[in-house]
Amino acid sequence: MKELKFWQAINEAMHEEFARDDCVTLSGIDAGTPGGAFSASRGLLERFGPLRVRDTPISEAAIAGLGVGAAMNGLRPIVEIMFMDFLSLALEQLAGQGAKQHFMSTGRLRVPLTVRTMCAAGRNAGPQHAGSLETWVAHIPGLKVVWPSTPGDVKGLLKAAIRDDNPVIVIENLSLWTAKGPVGGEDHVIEIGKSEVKRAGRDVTLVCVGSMVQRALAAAGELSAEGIEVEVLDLRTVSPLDREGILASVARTHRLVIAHDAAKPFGFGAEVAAIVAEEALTELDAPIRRVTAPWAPLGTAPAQELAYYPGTEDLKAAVRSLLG
Amino acid sequence: MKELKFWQAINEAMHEEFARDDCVTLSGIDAGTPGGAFSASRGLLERFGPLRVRDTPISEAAIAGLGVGAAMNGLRPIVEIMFMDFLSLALEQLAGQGAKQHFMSTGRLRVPLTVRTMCAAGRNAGPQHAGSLETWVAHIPGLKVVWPSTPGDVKGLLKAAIRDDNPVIVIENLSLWTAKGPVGGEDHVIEIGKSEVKRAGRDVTLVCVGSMVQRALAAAGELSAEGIEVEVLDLRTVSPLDREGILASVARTHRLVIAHDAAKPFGFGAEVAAIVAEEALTELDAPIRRVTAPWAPLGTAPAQELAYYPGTEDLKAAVRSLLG
Amino acid sequence: MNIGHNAAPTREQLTSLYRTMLLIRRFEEQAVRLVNEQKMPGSTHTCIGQEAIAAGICGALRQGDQVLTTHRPHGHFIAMGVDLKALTAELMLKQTGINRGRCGSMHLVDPDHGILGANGVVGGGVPLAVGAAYAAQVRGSGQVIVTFFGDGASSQGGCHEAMNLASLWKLPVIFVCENNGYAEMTPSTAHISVSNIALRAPGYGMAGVHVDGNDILAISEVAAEAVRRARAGEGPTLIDCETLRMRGHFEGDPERYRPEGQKSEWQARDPIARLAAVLSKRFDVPADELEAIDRAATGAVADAARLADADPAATGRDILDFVYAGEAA
Amino acid sequence: MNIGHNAAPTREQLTSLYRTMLLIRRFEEQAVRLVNEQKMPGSTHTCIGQEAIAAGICGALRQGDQVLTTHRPHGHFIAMGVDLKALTAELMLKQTGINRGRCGSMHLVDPDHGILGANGVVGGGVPLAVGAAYAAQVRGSGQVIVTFFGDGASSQGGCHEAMNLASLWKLPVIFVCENNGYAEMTPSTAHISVSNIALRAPGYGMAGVHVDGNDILAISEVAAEAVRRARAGEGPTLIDCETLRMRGHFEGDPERYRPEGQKSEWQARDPIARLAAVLSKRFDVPADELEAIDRAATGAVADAARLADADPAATGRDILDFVYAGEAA
Ligand SMILES: Cc1ncc(C[n+]2csc(CCOP(=O)(O)OP(=O)(O)O)c2C)c(N)n1
Ligand SMILES: Cc1ncc(C[n+]2csc(CCOP(=O)(O)OP(=O)(O)O)c2C)c(N)n1
Ligand SMILES: [Mg+2]
Ligand SMILES: [Mg+2]
Repeated sequence: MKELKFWQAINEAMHEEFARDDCVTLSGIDAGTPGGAFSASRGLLERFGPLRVRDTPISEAAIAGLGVGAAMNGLRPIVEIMFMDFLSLALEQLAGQGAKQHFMSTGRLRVPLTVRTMCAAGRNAGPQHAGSLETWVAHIPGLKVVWPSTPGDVKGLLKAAIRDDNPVIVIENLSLWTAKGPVGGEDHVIEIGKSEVKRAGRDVTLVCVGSMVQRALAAAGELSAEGIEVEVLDLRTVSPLDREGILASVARTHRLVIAHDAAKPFGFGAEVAAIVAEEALTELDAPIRRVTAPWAPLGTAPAQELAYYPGTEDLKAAVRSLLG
Repeated sequence: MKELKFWQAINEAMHEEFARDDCVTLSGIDAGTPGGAFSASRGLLERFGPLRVRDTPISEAAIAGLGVGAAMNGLRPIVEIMFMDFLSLALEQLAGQGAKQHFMSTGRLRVPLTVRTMCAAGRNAGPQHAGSLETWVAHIPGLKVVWPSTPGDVKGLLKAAIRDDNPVIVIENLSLWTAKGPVGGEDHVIEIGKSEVKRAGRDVTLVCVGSMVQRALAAAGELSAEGIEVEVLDLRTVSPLDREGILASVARTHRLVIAHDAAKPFGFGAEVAAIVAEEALTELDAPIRRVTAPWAPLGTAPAQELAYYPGTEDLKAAVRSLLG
Repeated sequence: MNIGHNAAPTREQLTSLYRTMLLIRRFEEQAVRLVNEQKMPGSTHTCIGQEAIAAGICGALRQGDQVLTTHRPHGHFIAMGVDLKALTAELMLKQTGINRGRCGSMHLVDPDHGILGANGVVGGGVPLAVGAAYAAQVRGSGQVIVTFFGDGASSQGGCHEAMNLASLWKLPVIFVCENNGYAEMTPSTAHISVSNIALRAPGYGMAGVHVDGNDILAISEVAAEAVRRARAGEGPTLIDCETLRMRGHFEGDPERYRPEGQKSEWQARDPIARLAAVLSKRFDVPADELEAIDRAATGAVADAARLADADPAATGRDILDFVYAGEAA
Repeated sequence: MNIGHNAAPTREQLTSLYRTMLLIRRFEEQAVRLVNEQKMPGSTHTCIGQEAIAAGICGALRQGDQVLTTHRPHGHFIAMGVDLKALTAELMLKQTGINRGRCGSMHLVDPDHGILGANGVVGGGVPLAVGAAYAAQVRGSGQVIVTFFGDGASSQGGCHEAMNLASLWKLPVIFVCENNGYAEMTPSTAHISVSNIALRAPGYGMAGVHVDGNDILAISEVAAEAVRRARAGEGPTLIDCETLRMRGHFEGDPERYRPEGQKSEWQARDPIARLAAVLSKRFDVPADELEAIDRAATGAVADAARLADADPAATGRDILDFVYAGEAA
């Protein structure tokens, strides 16, 4: 299989879906002429023209509304909210409007919208630019939220999002931007709502998503040398969560660690833990552990960011603590 | 003790705090001249004048920003976001700006802001007007969120919010508006972050907040006749959650039900469940149960609303299911 | 019906507008009664006094065009030709309502009649309209999109963002402000910083018009020109329609905020009476023809209510349907 | 320093402005070098070419007034008199920085020097400024609040909401748009629907002025009048300052979007050179005095960098401090 960088996989997914369906469009800040603030939309404007590929003003509410409204009137738009923090500005149009159109119209309206947004954690982007705020949208019925961890996954999940008839938020880690990996062809579409075991293991299930998967795999590799076999379960989709996948893995390992870059309270770790506490309590041989950012905004300095986000050592310590 | 209706208790709390501290102000849609769309600010304008009590445009972002900015420059403002759904429009100013000022300024700025907002669940207000969206703000470090269940509690918690040097969101159930109850005097301030056992019981802990407390107490009363003693734990504060209070109650009952009107995934039920699964797993004699709204927007019709929100029967069934 | 830019309106065109306005008026009057009889739960916002705006603007549209409206939507729905019975049934929260009782008055939506939705969120529909207009532009569908919003809604950030974007991209959208003097209990002077919202149009490089919202002739002319511009790719128009909400914000509102004499003053500007006068004086329409139109309107709304009343209330059985598209309903 | 409304500026006043502008220029030039030397992690946005705006507006303020700014904040911080060493240390993410390395360039905040914050969120500070101005009004503090924002930020809904509210309430706030031709890589013509943002002022019933952002004399005059109005309770002013960002959006930006000749054309409008010409021609300030000012500026920023560079990097130890006020830090 061909190898691509993460951003190239995004770019290829959009090129393919634009070519496949005339109704696919892209709007966002710097999305058109500059080819994206981080190059992900390179070549789209030249190839598909200025009607379908467009720079927008810095108006996150209108960008989201543009996407929802266009989707209600026959397009299959992609819109960009540059950083996930700015979902705060778009939330009414996404959660209050877009998520409810199909429901309110009793099925007569559809909102086949894709919202691409980046997470800038790990780049010294500071307190207002590096948030992990998937909870805001994952809590909302009518929306779906995916968070790919590899070039192959971002291609497959972004294509799935574009083809989905519902509003799907796709979160892209800037820290993975130049990570390379094998990428499937035109038909490579990954089912939304299904997790993937990225590494199998019998001792502890480590649930994670996005850029955390790399840290989890690193931890699993190092722990393996100590004789501890960690199963790394990449959720891929944050909403709806893959209950079966989570429960099946816990049924194999009987121990559960969940790791994310968001703050602990009300993060997806809570939801995963609650699902297991409801449905598989007796499977557990140890308390559930969450490894997350602390209850604080993020500082900009490298040492502050390092101390803030869970690292490989934190994951290893959490896993070990369950086997104590 | 004097008895007041819920809205009168809100009104009295504001009157007292306005009189106590010249820096307290109130801004919101219809907050001034009309005395509040639902009368809660009655008499404030007449007594404290049009500078301190003010009608605003329908501009939720600016209302929130007004509060944060005024708090940064020496006031102790109260602002209103009429319904909790519209927090979506104010979220950047609250979560992106207000929550981080103290942190970013390394302690030199403070944001002693109170945000009053209503939950209109149970009033046929429909899909965009009756949301329970406490998760949006409860996930954010730097913010606090309280949700009172009685006239006495709303007075004590609102006063605590006003006196707190941090942004506090106070959620008020419209369905409780005319509920009567005893209300404390001027010094009646309830500590933020502490839950209260509203009814003691040995068999099952039922965690809830706001208007759910009434349903929980009704269920507990009925179950008591069946010989099942439910402990109703009113969280009072949704963020930060009272870990000690939750764990202490579970240590007494060994069984846990959490009930809320928000959708299940990423609701506070998940967080409460996760805390217990992390810290008191071995205390549990049964799986944790969550009783919540379904994964759907809300319909307007009475029967739809009835089917949507957890009722007393749902709570009873959940409790019974743990006692097999 | 499309009143041409310069062409004087015909007798037929004006009679048709009169019919629409009366239908709205009688529908709303009946809604007031039904609310009082507790047959319409939830809050109901009527548009009595504002009928000319709905009739005039929607009257300038053609099949395929789309409208987004507000929490005060009945007039727009009727002007777009929705089924009166299904509309009434929805307001009565019946299973047979347009939206199966899910939406009630405030969240109504009927794409089959070109209405992408009322809105429970003030200003919520304005960005959506710009999106729909963008789709029209990309698809070359020739559609024009209208978004109604109140004076209160003009203070929403989303309206500003949407107007800037629509003007930049020359989208086929018309922004219609129903400037009816109040947002809930607060007079416009206390919540908007200009006397009419059209004054904001130059700040977006956009065409702006201020029009007497109770003058159907003026509105129709302004609407026709705005539609022409939109369809010709000349971009959006911002229309401020000066009017007065003649009833409470919602049914039950004690209206303590009204200055004395305000309503009777505006009664003299009643849009329906004014059009009746034009029809009889300028077009010699006999009084009994006008009365027949009124009787028909009264009959139509009463029939709708009678039928809707007999229908079953919405149940809790299907509340999980249509959460996601592409799933079994 | 406060240049009176009609009074012509004095030699001292202009020399002081010249000093400020040069300090900003030399600071930014040094920042470019430090970024290239990887001594300033994160993104750094410089304001070279825009110094007159910061100097002229902040120069019209007095002790106690407050400023909210943007992700391009260095000029405003320097014009407000912050400590150069602490500022440099913050940009270098040192423990000794104004914000202990928490904020870096984009989120800087220094209330002790009247700055309620840069902002990582475009337009994020504008509603806050209105809030601060409301506090000034309620407290009768006599403060004036200035909010700087970019042409790009003008498209944020929050700016619109804030302006409407400020005008309605006649708040002592000044909205200063640094209209520098671009938002990131997108030219203003592609993201704002008017040539200058002051054209929006009439839509808010607000005073609006368009000014040459590279002409310190003009800016100072406009600023003085806006401050006078604010302080007199006459309400806000919206000032559009036409300028050009002379470097990339961030340091490292390849600037492919620049039309040919643009920079050299604007070089001729350089605000510092223009003021130097005024000082020497109109006030006979000798060349060596101007050079001395430059040398002093260069020396001051170099000293700041040298000292800051020697300071310890911010650590991860205190990342949980100051999450909530009133808790042990
Ligand atoms: C975002 C938002 N804020 C507040 C409300 C509550 N609300 C409902 S209608 C209304 C007044 C709207 O005024 P206007 O836009 O002038 O419309 P009108 O009612 O006069 O037709 C308000 C404040 C709401 N529905 N949405
Ligand atoms: C709400 C928001 N959207 C997007 C961004 C990303 N961003 C940072 S600076 C910038 C351009 C700002 O342009 P302008 O307001 O003109 O200021 P300038 O950089 O020209 O000084 C953008 C889009 C952001 N920080 N905040
Ligand atoms: Mg109105
Ligand atoms: Mg700019």
